[in-house]
Amino acid sequence: MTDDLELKRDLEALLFASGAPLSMDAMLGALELPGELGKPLVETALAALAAEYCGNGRHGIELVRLAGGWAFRTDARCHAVVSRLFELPEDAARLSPAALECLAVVAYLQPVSRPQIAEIRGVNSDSTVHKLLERELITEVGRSTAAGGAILYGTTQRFEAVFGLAGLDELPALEGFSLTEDQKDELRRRLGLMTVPE
Amino acid sequence: MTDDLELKRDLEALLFASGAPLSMDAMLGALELPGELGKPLVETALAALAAEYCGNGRHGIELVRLAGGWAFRTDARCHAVVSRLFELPEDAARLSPAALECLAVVAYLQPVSRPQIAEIRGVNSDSTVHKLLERELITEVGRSTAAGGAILYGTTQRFEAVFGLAGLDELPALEGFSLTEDQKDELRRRLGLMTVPE
Amino acid sequence: MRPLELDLDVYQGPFDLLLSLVFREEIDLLEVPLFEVISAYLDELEAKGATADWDEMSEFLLLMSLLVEIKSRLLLPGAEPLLESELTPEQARDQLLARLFEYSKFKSAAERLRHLGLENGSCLLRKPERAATRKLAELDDIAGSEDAMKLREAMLRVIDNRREPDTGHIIQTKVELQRQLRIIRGVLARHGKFSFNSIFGGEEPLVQALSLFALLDLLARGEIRASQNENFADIKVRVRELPKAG
Repeated sequence: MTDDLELKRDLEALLFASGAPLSMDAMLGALELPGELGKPLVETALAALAAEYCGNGRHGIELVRLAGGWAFRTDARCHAVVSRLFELPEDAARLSPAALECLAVVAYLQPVSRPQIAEIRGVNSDSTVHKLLERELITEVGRSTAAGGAILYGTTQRFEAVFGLAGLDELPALEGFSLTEDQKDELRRRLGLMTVPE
Repeated sequence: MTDDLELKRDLEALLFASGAPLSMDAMLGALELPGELGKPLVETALAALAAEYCGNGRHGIELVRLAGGWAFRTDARCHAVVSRLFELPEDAARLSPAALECLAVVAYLQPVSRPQIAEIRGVNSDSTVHKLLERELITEVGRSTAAGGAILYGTTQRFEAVFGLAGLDELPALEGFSLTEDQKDELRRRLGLMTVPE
Repeated sequence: MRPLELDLDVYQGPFDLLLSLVFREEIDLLEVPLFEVISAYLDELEAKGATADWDEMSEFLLLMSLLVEIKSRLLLPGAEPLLESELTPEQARDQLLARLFEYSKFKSAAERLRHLGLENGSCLLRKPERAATRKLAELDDIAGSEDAMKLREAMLRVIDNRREPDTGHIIQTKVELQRQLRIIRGVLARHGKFSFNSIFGGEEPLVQALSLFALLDLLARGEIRASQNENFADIKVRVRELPKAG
């Protein structure tokens, strides 16, 4: 048995046992490998594992980058069968449109305070923020140095796991969601704001 | 994709998702296969899976018959690595601003309950309290006689050691002098924590 | 006029409802029958019974007042702002549009998040075999690793941040005619004269209006003289010298 195979085997066991996404640091710690030396080795082994469990339908599980780490999860093709025995996570489906909107504001603007969220949404968002905190999708990340030290919020790793993101840089660019010029003109016209009063 | 491969894939997903051994009946149910027809099919697919994950050291997990069912489990060769995964090292990270705030409230105002901490900080502090308990910087010190017997928290000897204090009376004074019991009461009153005597 | 259906399932908040009204219902604001929107909403509330959500109701109220304001600006195209500090109609319009444009990005992003979440929701992570337990470091290793002064700073920060809830957005105007009369008499007793804007220029419109009533009252009693060069110009107020008796 070569060292490479052994490392791959150990990683497979770790990822299986952990369930939740495993960070590189957690893996290096369990393997007792020093960071500088171990990281490239682990990365190579992970790449080999990921090639094997690549979600091409040959396996019932796939290895994915998730929430700043790596995790095995069931292949989406097995969704129906798996859901008959186990409860699939419904976090995203259970969130109200208002909660999702609030979450989007936090995700893109973090760190962000409650008044800032309310400003964007045009509505008091305190109870929505509270619900997201309870579901551990957002968390406190500090206090603003200005403006009365308002509490600042950011998203959690759980948020990334629930929405299948490898990291925050995987969020689709916000600018891509801008209204088109036509839509903007339409909005101006419908609000009766095209004609400037004398 | 043949039916055989699909069945094997579905079984792999089911067995991966299940923490406990899966019985034949449970598998047949999830696959929506009738028993007489399905059982031989499933047994063939399980045999193929078991041959793949046979515990020869190529994989980190093996498929075994266990407690009247089938289950994936980590290979015994990976035992040491896996157990280290579940022994987290002391969190080397410094205390977060939220944790420090929470700890300060407990340190200066102990004994204090979770709702009181939340009230003072203006934000739900449950997860922060939980982390401080885990790090044994605070501990339960009793129950409030009023208000539904909420659990009261105080700091630990570990807390004193970490902050280099010989005792609680060495906490830095808040307003230029050390807090006497009267001053502490005054602070509690100002923070709205004083329970009105009957 | 087209009947307006208010689908409260999609109702989220002022900007959201405003956008839905404008885009989904394909209406111009001038044609929005606000009365029908309100009755539809009330019907919906009644149907919901006791489960009505106070947050939602106040949001609705806020939006309706926003719509009434915009609509009245549209209906009175020549209206000038009452106070210099108030936004011009153009500025108000641009500001509202800018906020709506900004908001709509997050609304679409939320929709994308929902899709990402649903896709991801068809995959299952395994439950961890057991909960990881944190081994606590030896006390000797971490003794004195934190500075107690940081606790003090944190505590002072908490105390400092503990203020009354900010109700700045609620305009609280306490104004009475008698009080305005007293204020005007007081100023005149000390200075003999004043200009309206110098004393009341920075006040809420309601305060200004009552102060003006007070002036009219004092004029009628013959206590003051007032002059104004042109309409809407500042008003100069002086004590009226009473003819000496005898």
